[in-house]
Amino acid sequence: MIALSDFLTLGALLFSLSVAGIFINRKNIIILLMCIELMLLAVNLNFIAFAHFAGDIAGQVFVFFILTVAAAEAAIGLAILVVLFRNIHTINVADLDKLKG
Amino acid sequence: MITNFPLLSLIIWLPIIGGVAVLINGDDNPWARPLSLLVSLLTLVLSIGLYTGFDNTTYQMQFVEHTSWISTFNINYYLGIDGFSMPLIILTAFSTVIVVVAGWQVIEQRVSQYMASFLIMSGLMIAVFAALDAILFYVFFEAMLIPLFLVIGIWGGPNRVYATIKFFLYTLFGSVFLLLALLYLHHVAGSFSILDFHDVALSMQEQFWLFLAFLIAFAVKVPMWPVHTWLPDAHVEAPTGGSVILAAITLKIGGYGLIRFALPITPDASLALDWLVIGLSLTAVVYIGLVALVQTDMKKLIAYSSIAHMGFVTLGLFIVFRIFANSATGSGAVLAVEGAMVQMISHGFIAAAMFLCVGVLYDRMHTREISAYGGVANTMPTFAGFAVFFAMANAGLPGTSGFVGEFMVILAAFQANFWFAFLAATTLILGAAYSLWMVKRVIFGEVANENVAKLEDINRREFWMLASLAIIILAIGLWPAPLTEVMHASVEHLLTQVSQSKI
Amino acid sequence: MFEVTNMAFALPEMFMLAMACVILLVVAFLGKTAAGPAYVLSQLTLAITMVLIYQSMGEVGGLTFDGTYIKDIFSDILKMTICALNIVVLTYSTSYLKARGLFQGEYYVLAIFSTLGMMIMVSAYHFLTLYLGLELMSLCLYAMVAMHRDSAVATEAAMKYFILGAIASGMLLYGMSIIYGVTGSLALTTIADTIQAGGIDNTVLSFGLVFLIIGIGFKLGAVPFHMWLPDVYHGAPTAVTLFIATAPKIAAFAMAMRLLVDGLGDAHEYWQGMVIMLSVLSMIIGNVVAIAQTNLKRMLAYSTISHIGFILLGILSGSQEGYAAAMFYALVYSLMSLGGFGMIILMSRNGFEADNINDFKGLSGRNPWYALMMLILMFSMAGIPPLVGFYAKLTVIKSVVDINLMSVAVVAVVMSVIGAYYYLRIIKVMYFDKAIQHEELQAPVDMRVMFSVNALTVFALGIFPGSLLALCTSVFS
Amino acid sequence: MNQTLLLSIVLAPLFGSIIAGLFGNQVGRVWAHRVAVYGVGIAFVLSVWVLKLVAMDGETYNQQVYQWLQSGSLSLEVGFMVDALTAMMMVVVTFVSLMVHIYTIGYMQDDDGYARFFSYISLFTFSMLMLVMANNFMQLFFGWEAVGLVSYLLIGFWYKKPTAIFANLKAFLVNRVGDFGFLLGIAGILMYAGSLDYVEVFAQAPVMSEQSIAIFTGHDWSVMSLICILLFIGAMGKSAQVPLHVWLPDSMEGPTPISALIHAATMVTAGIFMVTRMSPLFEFSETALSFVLVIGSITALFMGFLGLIQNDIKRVIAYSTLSQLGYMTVALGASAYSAGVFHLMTHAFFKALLFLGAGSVIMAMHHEQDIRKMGGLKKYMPITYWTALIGSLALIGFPGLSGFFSKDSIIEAVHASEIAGSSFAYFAVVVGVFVTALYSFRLFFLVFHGKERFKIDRHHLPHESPAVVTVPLILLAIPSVISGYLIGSMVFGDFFGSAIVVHANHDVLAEHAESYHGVMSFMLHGLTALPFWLAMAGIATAYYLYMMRPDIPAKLQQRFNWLYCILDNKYGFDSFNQTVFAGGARSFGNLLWQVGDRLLIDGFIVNGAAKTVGFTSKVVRHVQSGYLYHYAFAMIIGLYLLLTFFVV
Repeated sequence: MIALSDFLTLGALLFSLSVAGIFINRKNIIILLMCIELMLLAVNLNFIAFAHFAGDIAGQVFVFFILTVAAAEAAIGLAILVVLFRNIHTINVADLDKLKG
Repeated sequence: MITNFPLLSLIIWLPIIGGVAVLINGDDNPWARPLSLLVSLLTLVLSIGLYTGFDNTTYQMQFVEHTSWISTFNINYYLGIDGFSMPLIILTAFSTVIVVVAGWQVIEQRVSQYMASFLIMSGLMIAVFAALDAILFYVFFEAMLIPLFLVIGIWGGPNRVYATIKFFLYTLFGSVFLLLALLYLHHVAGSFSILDFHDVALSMQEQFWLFLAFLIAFAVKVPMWPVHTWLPDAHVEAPTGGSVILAAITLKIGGYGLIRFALPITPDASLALDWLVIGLSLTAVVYIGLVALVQTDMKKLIAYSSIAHMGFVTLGLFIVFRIFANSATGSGAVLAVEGAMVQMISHGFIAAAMFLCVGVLYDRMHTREISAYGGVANTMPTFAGFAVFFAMANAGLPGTSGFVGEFMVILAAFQANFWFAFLAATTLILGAAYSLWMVKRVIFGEVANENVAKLEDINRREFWMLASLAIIILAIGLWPAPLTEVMHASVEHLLTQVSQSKI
Repeated sequence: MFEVTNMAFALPEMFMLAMACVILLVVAFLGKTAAGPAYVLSQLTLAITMVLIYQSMGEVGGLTFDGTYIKDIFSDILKMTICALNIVVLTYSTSYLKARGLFQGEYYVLAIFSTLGMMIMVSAYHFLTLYLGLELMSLCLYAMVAMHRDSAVATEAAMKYFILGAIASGMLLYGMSIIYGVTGSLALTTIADTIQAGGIDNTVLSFGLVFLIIGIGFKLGAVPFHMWLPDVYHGAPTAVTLFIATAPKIAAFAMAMRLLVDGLGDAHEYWQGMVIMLSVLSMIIGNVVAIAQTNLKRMLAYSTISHIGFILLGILSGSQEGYAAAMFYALVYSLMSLGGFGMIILMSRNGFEADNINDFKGLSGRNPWYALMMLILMFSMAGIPPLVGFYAKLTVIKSVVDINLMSVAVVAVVMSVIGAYYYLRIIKVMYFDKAIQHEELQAPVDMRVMFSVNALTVFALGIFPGSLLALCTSVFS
Repeated sequence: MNQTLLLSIVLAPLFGSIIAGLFGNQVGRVWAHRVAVYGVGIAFVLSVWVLKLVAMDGETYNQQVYQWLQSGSLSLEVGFMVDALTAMMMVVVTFVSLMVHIYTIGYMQDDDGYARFFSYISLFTFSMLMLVMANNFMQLFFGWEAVGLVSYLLIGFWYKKPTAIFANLKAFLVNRVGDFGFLLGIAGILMYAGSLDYVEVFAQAPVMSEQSIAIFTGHDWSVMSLICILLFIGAMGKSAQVPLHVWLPDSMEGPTPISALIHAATMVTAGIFMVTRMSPLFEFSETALSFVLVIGSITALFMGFLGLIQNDIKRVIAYSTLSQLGYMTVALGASAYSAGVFHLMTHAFFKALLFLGAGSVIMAMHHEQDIRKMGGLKKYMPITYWTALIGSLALIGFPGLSGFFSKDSIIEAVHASEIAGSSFAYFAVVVGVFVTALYSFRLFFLVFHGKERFKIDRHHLPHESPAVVTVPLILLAIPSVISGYLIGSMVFGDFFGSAIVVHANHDVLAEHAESYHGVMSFMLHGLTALPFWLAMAGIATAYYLYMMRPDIPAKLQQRFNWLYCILDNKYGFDSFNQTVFAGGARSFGNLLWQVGDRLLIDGFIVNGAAKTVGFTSKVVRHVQSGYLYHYAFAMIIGLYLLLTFFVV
């Protein structure tokens, strides 16, 4: 039997991985986008697990919404990425340093 | 007297609205100056009404106006005056007239803005003295900084930006602690009325912190050593009018604040920490006196002398505890507090006059360095007469108002402790030394250079400006009783308040 | 049991949604020429929405949509504020956008959708609605920042905003999931009931709270989740900065209030410390770093951070008075911020952004009136009476003093002194320095009038803050 | 006696002063001096009337004019107290002042500041009258400082002269040092007597004398001694007692009439008057009396020595004044107040006479003041010569002249005194007699006798001064001769009545009073006494040294060069004050300013705080590095912090 805590641990692990990915990765913005997706998935896992174990449907419904929004988010993100590439001809994270201080 | 006539409000808002009117009229308007003069004179005349309608026999607030303002927090538009605030209000109204006259020809750029700043400032300062609601007080207390900040910054000398920002932040730093104290008192007293604050019981620890907050706020204003360093800079850079208002009024707000807040609200802490204030006051007298001696800039010298003179105010206010301890009657305590008050009023006139004198010279020579002058008496005899008179008043010569306050405080200080009086009395020597040494170097001697040789004596406007101050200084010096009798009841009441423990 | 869904509670949002679609269609059909009509339609939409909200204000509110949505006096006031702010924002933006070839219908579509998102956030009473409103708002904002497609900094800003915003959303969701796990519900009413009833694991609760706080802190721009804010404010076109800096802060404030107060009000003891940390850090970092700025937009960004710190002071007090104070502060802040960024737009013209502090040199000589207006705004932001910014600070500090958090109050006042410095610097530049350029202002009349009204409101509210304060207080009593 | 009379006395000169000072240009020179002279004239006539009322009819007066200030239970008033002491002072002051006013018409004839000068001296008369007529300490202090002010203005009358404006500043400041003590004394009186009114204070004196005060912890001082010494410090400033005497010689930079009026006859004696007025207090403190005695005797002797080597005609007289003031002070210390005041009066006449005579000489010499460049003026200026001779003889105490009586009574009183320091005082005053005679007649011989050492210019031969100058000389010579005959009533009689209080154990004059049998016997007694022969020896020495063997002084000067140096440097007081006090205050002030204010407070704390904030700002802004991963990292840090601190 897989316990709730197992799901939660996995969720936390995924979440941590995504977070780590965001600030360890210094190369590619696309990886960042992927990490964000991963983060949302980790959350989804949590919701589903809780919903399942609590016998409550709301959490699972929430997940659908998150997925939808995540898609929209990805669209926007990629759009911005395209514009960015058009402007600075790179998608290197470290090159996004014009604004600082 | 019409009892419900809102005279105080009129005196507060007339100059403010007048100032706005002047401002709106714009700089090209030839009416800016006469209108300003009219408004300031009218305010002065109205403020005289406060004196004539004043009841000397009671310590209760008079001319009270009470309207709800911010009902949510029970903050009220609550005005009223007693023997402490009334003379200061008249002083403010008078100083404004002087400032308007002083800037008549001298200010050529942005005349209406200049005049408006002073008129608005005048209204705000009067309101500070009249406010009986803590937040109302604080609002005016701070709001006053804005016009003064602009006056120094726009019409000031070469280093004006540094000076005005220093002035602003210094005073702001002090006053935010006042705000905290007021909020805390509201928390305890459940009201923002200053008079309610007077009655609220506070533990020693509470009083201690509240007192420190009051002290830092008002010590910066007074200013007391060691938070005085904004003053010389501000004075030096400010235009003459700004210096006059700074010296004559804003410093007084510090003393007034101690009277209105620190002493009656935290009497036990005042008692416990009186050594601190007394020590700082005496430091101001001696240390600052010595520093004033070596100044080479006339305005700086007068600025330092202001600090030294204000030392008498704080000294007078805080020796009362020692006097009570030494004698049962405490008659000297009345003398001390009234001496402090008289010193404030008197310093308002004398410092204003001194700064105007420097202004008169500065307008002609565009320098304030003492070394650039010498033998001014040869070319400006009338001016020299005034300058020597005011310098003497500054040195506390009997017969001038400068003597009265110092005399009273020194007499009272002896009753607190011999050494207090001893150190305070050094001002007799130091005050004379820095005032008269400056006179010697600037006024007397052979004509020092061709610039001095070209000087023209004061014109009629300047003459009457200085003459009116001279007359007042002389009048108070020869007969201070009319000034002190309005305070008796309030002083007595204050002393009852400070002698009752609140713990 | 089905309850009858009271659609009327969401009437303004529905209207706005409909209009947003209309505008979208108009833009889609008219193409390049759509900007004008879209602008007019947007303004109309906002105005009518305001009227709708206003009309329903007297009516009894309550939960609807199965407890996911609420209409109460709080939401009415904030929504009206949001609409009003956006009307002004759109007015200010027009000339700026026109001058830079950005006057396109899409801006208005995004703005209206974003506004809709904010309104949903304000009324959300359920994690799901809250999340949806938040994302609707945010996604539109990301796009708006990137609207100036040829600007490298704008796209950079958009990218940063997007990435960080997405992380924050993720954190918020993670927090929501934990709270959901603890309380077994997504609805704020149920959550509140559950917590009040007790018997839940406080460790997990506070663990979830941490993530919620991060989400809230990010949207508000509280330190250390503020890093996006200066860059986005700086990089985005000023018209967008203006948009981001005003109404979304109200929405974020509403979100904070909904989550922390309505939902987790009884967990006050757990989140108070966290909010204190954010608040104190925000005040310190915001004020201190603002001093070193030379770019006005960036400086105002840091100033925003510090203001957020003050708003949090009101929230952390946990008292009704404190909430009212925080609301008052938020409203006042948005008004001042509106004026501050409005001034930059007012000063700017084609090829000149007017976002350097030195661009304001000698303004009082050139344009005494606008210099005076800016002076009012700056002193108000610095919290100097008799301007409304003072009362905002007064009320929040008062709420902290009333709960005896003197040390926090001391930090707050000291920081407000440090903060005063950089506002004074603007005034110094305008009033004490010599002008280095002498071009006339190019802003249209409607914007000038609007701006003057804006600044004068700040002044008038300073003289008579009583009614607004009473309004805020009435919300929480 | 009523208030109108007394007010008229005071206000008449004030009125003259205001007219001459403020409206001098409008009324013209003639009316400026007329109004001033009339004012003082009225004051003089009325003062004489007052003296008559007091002396003949035994009236006294003590009432307030108006209430100056009321504070708590303390009431400070402006009022007049007239008794014998006051009346005498009023007459002396107004008489000398009147003489000086008239004299000035001639002396200042060509000066640009003519009207201003009259304004000042009339103002001085007003102030001095306020001082002597005061019935309380506040008014006393007012007059005290007001005469100081006028003295300041008059010393610096020629404000273009660097030495003059140096001297007036110095005079004012040194006087302020005295006033410093005086004011503290007054404060002490208020504390222990609860009032500043003379009568009330004197009534409290016995109570006060039993109290003590701890100035330094553990050392109880008698309140009365403390107060009296403090008051006397005031007197030391005004009456130029060592070490506060340094201003008086320099004050000679002022025009000669004011040297006569202010710096010889009246103002400098204010201290003597004050101590006499306070005799009910001083009598309770032997410590204070001893202090007074010692200071007085030091002044009397050592200032006399300095007169010996001065070559400026006015400075010689100035040192003589110092020395004579020392005599008066010695008398006070010995409780012989009436003798002191008596000497004050006689000295006022003959010293004013000497100064005005000197002024007359200076006019004749075209403002040359060096006595080495004079000589043989006797034939050119007979009136000046004879009046100066009278003045000099009176000064050295030649029997029959006023100075003899007053000085002799002082010497006798000191002889009889038994308080600490009296033997030294006796020695000082006796030796002083010789010294006085020596420098007086050195001056006299050098100026009026011997060779004419001035440059002779045929067209500008020295000539006698006009009548406005010589008439006052003659008028002053008369009391210089005869006023000594008042000794019977003033010193040994009870002229002063209750104005002077002497306790029986100090009453040195009482035994003399018993043996006093009229003026003639007093004179005869004087002829056999030591002082007379010392004075004669002085004259003889002067004659020998400066008339017969003028080479000896030069040789002596070479031989005793070290001594000469000490004397020439006035014992080093001036340079000491200049370096230690003036220089010290300036360097200390500079130190406080530069280090305290600028470096520590402004530089370190104020600007330091601002700089720290600015620096922090510059550093912290680098955290905002622009890199996304740093931003994300900051959020993680935040998360970590929140998790660490707040998850319970």
